[in-house]
Amino acid sequence: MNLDGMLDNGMLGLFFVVIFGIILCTIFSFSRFQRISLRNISAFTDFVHEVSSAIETGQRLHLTLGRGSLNGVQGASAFIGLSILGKIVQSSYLSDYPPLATSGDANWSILSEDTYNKAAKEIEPDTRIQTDVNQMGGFTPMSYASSTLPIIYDQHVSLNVLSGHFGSEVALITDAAERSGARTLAGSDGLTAQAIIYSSVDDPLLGEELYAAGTYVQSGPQHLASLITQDVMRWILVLIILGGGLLHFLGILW
Amino acid sequence: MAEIRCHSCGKTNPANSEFCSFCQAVLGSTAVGNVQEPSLNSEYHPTNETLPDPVETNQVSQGRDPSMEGKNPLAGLDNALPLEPTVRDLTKPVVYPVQSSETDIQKAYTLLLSQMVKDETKRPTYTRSAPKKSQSILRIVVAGILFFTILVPILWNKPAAQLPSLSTELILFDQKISELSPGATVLYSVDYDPSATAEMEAASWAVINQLMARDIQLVLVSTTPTGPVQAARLVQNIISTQQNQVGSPLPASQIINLGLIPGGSAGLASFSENPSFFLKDATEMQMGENPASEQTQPVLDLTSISNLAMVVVVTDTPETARNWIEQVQPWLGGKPLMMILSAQAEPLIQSYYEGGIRQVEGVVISVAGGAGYEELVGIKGPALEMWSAFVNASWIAGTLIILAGMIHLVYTQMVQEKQGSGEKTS
Amino acid sequence: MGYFIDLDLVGLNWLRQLILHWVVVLSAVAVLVGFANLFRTHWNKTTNRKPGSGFSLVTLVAMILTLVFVGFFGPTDPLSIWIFNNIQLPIEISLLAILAVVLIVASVRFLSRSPGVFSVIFISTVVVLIWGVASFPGLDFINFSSLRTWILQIPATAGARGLLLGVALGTIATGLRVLLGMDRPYEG
Amino acid sequence: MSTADLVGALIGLFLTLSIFSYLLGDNYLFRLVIHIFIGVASAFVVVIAWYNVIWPQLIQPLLYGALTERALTIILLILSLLLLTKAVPSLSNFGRPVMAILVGVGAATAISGAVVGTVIPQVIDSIRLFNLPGSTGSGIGSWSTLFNSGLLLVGTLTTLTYFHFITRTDSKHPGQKTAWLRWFAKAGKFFISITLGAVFAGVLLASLAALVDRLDFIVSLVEKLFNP
Repeated sequence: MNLDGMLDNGMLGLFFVVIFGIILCTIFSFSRFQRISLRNISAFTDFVHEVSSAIETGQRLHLTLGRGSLNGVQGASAFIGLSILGKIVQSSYLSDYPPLATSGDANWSILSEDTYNKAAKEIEPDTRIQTDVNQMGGFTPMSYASSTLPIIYDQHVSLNVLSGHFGSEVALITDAAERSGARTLAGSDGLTAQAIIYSSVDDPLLGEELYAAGTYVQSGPQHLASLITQDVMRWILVLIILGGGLLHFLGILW
Repeated sequence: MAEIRCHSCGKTNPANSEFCSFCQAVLGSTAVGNVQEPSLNSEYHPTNETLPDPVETNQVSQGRDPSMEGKNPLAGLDNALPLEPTVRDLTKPVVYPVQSSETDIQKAYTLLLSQMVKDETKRPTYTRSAPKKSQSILRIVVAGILFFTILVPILWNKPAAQLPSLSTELILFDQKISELSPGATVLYSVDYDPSATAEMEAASWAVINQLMARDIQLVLVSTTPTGPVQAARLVQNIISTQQNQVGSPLPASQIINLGLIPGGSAGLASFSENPSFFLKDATEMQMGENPASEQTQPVLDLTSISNLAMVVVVTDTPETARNWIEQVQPWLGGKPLMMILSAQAEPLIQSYYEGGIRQVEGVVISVAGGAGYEELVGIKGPALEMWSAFVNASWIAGTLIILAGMIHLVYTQMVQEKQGSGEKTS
Repeated sequence: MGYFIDLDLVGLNWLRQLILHWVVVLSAVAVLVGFANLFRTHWNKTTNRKPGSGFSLVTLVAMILTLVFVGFFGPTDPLSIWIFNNIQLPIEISLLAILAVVLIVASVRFLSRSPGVFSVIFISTVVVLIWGVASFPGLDFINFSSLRTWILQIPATAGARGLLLGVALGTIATGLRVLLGMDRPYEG
Repeated sequence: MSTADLVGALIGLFLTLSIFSYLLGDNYLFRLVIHIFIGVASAFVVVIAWYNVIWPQLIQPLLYGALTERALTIILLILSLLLLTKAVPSLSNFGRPVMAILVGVGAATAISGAVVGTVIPQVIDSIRLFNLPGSTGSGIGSWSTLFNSGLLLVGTLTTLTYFHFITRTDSKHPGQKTAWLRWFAKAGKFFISITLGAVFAGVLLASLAALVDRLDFIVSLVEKLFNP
């Protein structure tokens, strides 16, 4: 694939993105939806129960954003983590133990601090957030993972939310959560992490399911809009693949 | 006049309105804390002991009220789980909307009651279960068996059970290396996390030896933050091995450590477009830091990366490998892109060197590949040393997973029957 | 900021280079900020005597010492490499090593955790792929390696494609939400 | 073996053993070591960020750069200083615009990466599936090729449709997919479990290699110590 190949791929991609955006905006603008129901994802049901029971039993929630760099494809899953964080903070900030957020990349620790403050201020306008609720873990994967262990063990964490980019080191985190008797809600964009999560977490979030989190925890209408858009684009992709494959098989295309 | 800001669209509505006039979101449950009337926020500071109070329960009701479905963009969703009503209001400053009528309150109480009942039945009562004994026993047993089977061949350094089979990629790899003309420049990217060092160095040892033997000029780069140190460590190892073998230190010009290519995939893209941009920083960075890279003359002709004779990428993550394939390979102008992969990157990169269009012209995969290559070129390196232990480990691991899995399955079934309770294990 | 997409895709190079360069440098600066955050966290723990404050003190000391030595001599100096070789590397590799046990235990408990046909498929795939690495003496008659290759090439690749496409859809949706200002994670 | 190497090896031995002790359970030794580790690793990364990025790309152009370069770099410097205020909670509002820039660029890169890097290549590959000779493992004869390609196509599509979220609302029990979608999803789950199994096996092998290396290290060190 040479340069102009890349270029017209670029145009193709731009076209794709533009269509995506148009559909997203139209659905978003018509956001007073006729009834729509989503398929059950047990992880999210448990999530809400865990959040409420954590507040009642005076336990902590711990959310960790992974180590994907902000400047790259890996970032998006941590954006989801941020919106979950906002939700968690809104729901449990005033409880005895405010939730904790850790991250393995500097940018995400800054952003999680911002999200945390914003959500907390919505709950209690004149509040002072202590700085320790947002922690930068470590900068290498393993040091990041091991830096979350003391939190999981010592901080009365009842639910660990893993949303972001992880590698094989995620096994340390899930294992620690298992040992400490806490539950885990985990999803990632990396297949390595997904494989480990699938094998070692009770209700794993596979692949795209993580990106639906915003809708399932009701972070706002825009999440539902984007979810519907994802479904639309999914079927468009399926049609493209089938049609293109047929044409190609008949020798019309290429 | 009090105003309520809508939670979902942020616009303000008169306080006595039930729904946002812009986005139709329900205002009661979401307007909490956003009421503009200062007296409400400043004076009323509830504690967690606040008794459920009509209006609060009124808010509780709204997420569930069937008559509201379709009004709030999300209230209508089955399975879109309302966090505020069930959870948030337990600890929230209570605000008195202007409209709260008897009927509301009564409806609210009934709904709250049913809500509570439903929650009590649904919600798993939380108990912080101490780590199970069986689990730690299992862990210790597995560890013991694993350590034993690995230690046996190491202690009585038993010759490798069976030498690895040579894959076609290995032979291609060797061909490409033997095609290199002496003195050619090879870009060698040290792109593995420190944790993967053991595996990757075992896999790449023979390759580096071959490159050194053909006195190739090695240009080390990296896209991972700890990469430069890894590269320096590599240089040290190469120099020491060279001194052990040849007895004379290799010329400083032969290895150049360019350091870090920051910026992930985008950084790689711009590196492949004009390497000289990074070269400037790199050469300046290198001054007087790394004895092996003082002389940076030969690099300066690196105006385009197609000048390179070959690019060898050593990585343990599929993401990095894909970055190199997508960003750099198109710019190489037919020059081979080789990869030394960790086992965990293999499944996802497979399609790039097996497929019809071979974007990667040769791969060495993990310890098996390294051992195979050492066997191919007839030298004994770390991979062959750890090979027999590695084979034992992999076989015992598979066996453990099956056997212990069965045993554990039976055990848990028995335990459940003993408890006789239908509590879910998953 | 939607127009960044055009730049990224169509490639107005100089501007893209400049933006990229800035982002790279800013991310490096962000590393400093993150380091400050880490330092502050452990400093607070050390000062106000929370449980585990001793450990935080250890972290601070290790941090400062490494910062001084490595920072002074440069990351590729033999001393720095000595620190790297003898302190960081053993820990990293050992952590990955204990993952072997952790993963085996996880997959052992997996069947009883969620019994079902898919779990069986998962486990058998794992075992076949592990056994396929090297044929064991005495068991050569089962040719795992070709089965291994087939699994890796056809079903695994198919699943990976589906998963990657799904993740890509989610990524695009999330990115667009951010670009169109529907999510604003940066305002605190 | 020089004393420096010997000391280093002994330190390495101690660290390795204390990490292994985690297998017996969480203990103070392990805690101690990971706290040392966090400190060392983070300091290393900071130093590398300074030596490889900040110094050569921010400070040096400012000092020795050409005029235009300096002008650009000054803007960059201002942005960096704004970002640095994020380290001080009280000032952190100043850094917000910079984070906005970073987030915007990051999101844009993510989108373009996902489209150009994943969607287009994968779709094109799936389209070109048929008549790809040699793209199959046991590629004997066109029939097995056809079968494999078909399997690949089916796997890709079913896995993609497995994630379909919106479900029919007028069904008896909401949250259930329609029947044919459920079948698709089952097939997709099948392929997903195979893929994840493959990746899992890879990770396991990598960690086994690390384990072998560590044990090898311990044994050889002990041998060196007792019969040099």
